[in-house]
Amino acid sequence: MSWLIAAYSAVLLGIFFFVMRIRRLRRGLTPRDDRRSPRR
Amino acid sequence: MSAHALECERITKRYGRIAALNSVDVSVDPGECVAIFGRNGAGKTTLLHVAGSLIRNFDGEVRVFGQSRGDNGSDARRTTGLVLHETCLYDDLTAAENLRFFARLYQVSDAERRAGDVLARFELADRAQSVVRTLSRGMKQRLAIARAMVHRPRLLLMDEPFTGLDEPSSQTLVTVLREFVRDGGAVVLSTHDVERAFDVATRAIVLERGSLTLDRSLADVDAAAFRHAYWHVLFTGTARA
Amino acid sequence: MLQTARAVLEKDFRIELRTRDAISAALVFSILVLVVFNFALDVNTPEMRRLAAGFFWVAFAFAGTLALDRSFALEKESGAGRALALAPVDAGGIYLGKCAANAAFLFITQLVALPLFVIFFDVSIQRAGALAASFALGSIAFAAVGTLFSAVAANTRMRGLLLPILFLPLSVPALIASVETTSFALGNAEGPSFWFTLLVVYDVVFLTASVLVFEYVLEES
Amino acid sequence: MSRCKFAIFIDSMLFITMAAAMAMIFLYAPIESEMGIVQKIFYVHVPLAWNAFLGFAMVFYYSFRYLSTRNPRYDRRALSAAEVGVLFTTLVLITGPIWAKPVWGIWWTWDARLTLTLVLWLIYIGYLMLRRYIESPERRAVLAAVVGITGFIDVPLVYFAIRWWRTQHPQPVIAGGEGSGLDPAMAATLWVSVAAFTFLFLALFGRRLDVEVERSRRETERDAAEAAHAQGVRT
Repeated sequence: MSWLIAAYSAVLLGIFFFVMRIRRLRRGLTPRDDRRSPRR
Repeated sequence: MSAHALECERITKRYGRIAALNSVDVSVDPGECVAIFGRNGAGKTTLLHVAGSLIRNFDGEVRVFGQSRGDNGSDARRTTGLVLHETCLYDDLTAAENLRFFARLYQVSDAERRAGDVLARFELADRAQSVVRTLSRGMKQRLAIARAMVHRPRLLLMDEPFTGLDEPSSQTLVTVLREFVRDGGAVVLSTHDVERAFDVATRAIVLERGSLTLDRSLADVDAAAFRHAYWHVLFTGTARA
Repeated sequence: MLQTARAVLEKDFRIELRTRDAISAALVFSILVLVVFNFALDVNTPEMRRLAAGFFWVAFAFAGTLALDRSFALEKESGAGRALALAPVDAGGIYLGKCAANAAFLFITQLVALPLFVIFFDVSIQRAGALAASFALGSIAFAAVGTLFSAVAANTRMRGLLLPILFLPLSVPALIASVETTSFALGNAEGPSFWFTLLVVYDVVFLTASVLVFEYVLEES
Repeated sequence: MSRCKFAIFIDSMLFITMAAAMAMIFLYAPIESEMGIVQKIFYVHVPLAWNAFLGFAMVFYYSFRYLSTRNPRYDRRALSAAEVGVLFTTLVLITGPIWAKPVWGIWWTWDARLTLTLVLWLIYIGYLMLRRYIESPERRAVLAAVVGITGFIDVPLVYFAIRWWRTQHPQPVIAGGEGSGLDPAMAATLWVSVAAFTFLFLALFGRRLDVEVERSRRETERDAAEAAHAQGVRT
């Protein structure tokens, strides 16, 4: 049973991480940011 | 040849925010030699690269002898010779091998003979068998120009061809270019050397931050008067009559 | 197209004969890898001998990337690559010429390294014909993808490092097929026909794809 | 604007199908006799893999369109599809071993599909890395498109190579044959779950794409302002 939870939480974590990444990229676009954003 | 040798219409090229070229219009007829002046970064090299189809995506239109560069423009490229800052030669091949390779690449029928002629024309015949790596800066430059002419182009685009050439080599280049122009070829070269330009150019244009600020025939003007007008353009940014 | 390919092939051969960069680099590197395998693993057990083909091709996968990286370095150094891009020829011809040259260099390096490999791993060549075919098809496979990606990587900042990262994952089918056909030639495996066909399909697919795509890689936008 | 309506449709469908899928997985689908509850990882593992594959097919399509039209719009879509594809592939490579350990006692099996996913993951990690090391946007788009196309061509070859290679080195099979002999209830749950993860893919793809669209909108805006400023100085 714990394996099942591990797998599903890994998937959730992965999706959460990706959404966070999208937010970080979007915040990186605001004019304040003139340095080259790392993930151009 | 009714069409112009080279026609550039409203050429605009942007690198991100910087407009390297800002709607530049230039046309060159066979038998003309145009010298491009301008500060470093004014867009001289970019214009030559656009005209030589080294840069493909830009706004505006480029035609070589009436033939647009839209498709891979292989005909247009067969009639153009390009001399860049780099020598574009294989350092590990000899001078003769380099010319023979490029002649065959450009489908020159008498590649062997043509390579020999061009080498002789630029006084490199005695160094024909020596590897390019061992040649001096001036010889490499002459060989680079020879490479650009091996396929008998009718339009020559040269980026500061006189740099690195000693006095006799510059003189050879001037005579070769004069002959080339007299035979109906067209030349566009960028340079900072006003005297040298005057020996060979029939017309001069000045680029200022990507825009054309002066385009004047040199027929009725002597070097001193032109230099004065050229500097005036550089320092005030406006063309004086 | 073929005329261009021949001109480029001869040019690369002439440079290689004079400098011998690509072959010596690949040769030294592959021998080094084989030697390292010997130290790292006890190679003289029968199981290890069965895997000899694997060691051989792993050494060549990496040595190959060195030689391939060289092949476009020379175009970039002197800017000659630009003159090639400007030549009124089909970019596919230039690709075929360089690919043929690279395949030949890999093949020659393999032949030169073969005796050492046989000595190190104490293997016996049962079917020389199959071995030659395996080397040839394998070299073409590595050259086909390697030449394309060495041109791609030549345009980037991390040139040397990016080539293996792009090239090795794609070469997995060719690597498996080469190892299987070579171990068949060494008498360690059976039923190679599938692997030979896979190698041929791989070569044809990537040669055609690269020829069609190469003009985009060569151009300087 | 159509983008917004389409996004709402995707999000709502995602919500519905994902809820249905979770419900079916935990309430409706029977417990597998041998493997027990742990087999339910299957309902996440397989949809992720199929959608990752969909993602890389999209990268191939958009790369091809970019090369023929040179419209940056396709390059943005190829990048977004590749990133979500790599995310899904990573999740497949995480859930695979988590499933294999309790059932076969080993973390990694060279099962044909799992290995194919691993090779795909390596190919498209290379694709993303390539994009990072090229400065000019046009060059990056062109070279990325070339890798996007050749990478995808390699997939069938990898698949056949590994399938045949595996018959010579037999390995336990993770997901059974192609849905072979699945109990109808399980099969139904699987299909709902695949649909749910497809909408998840599209939702993430859409959001990632919006960031790129926003980036290019700001860039053109900044260039326009720059040009106007430069024009102002000269006249």
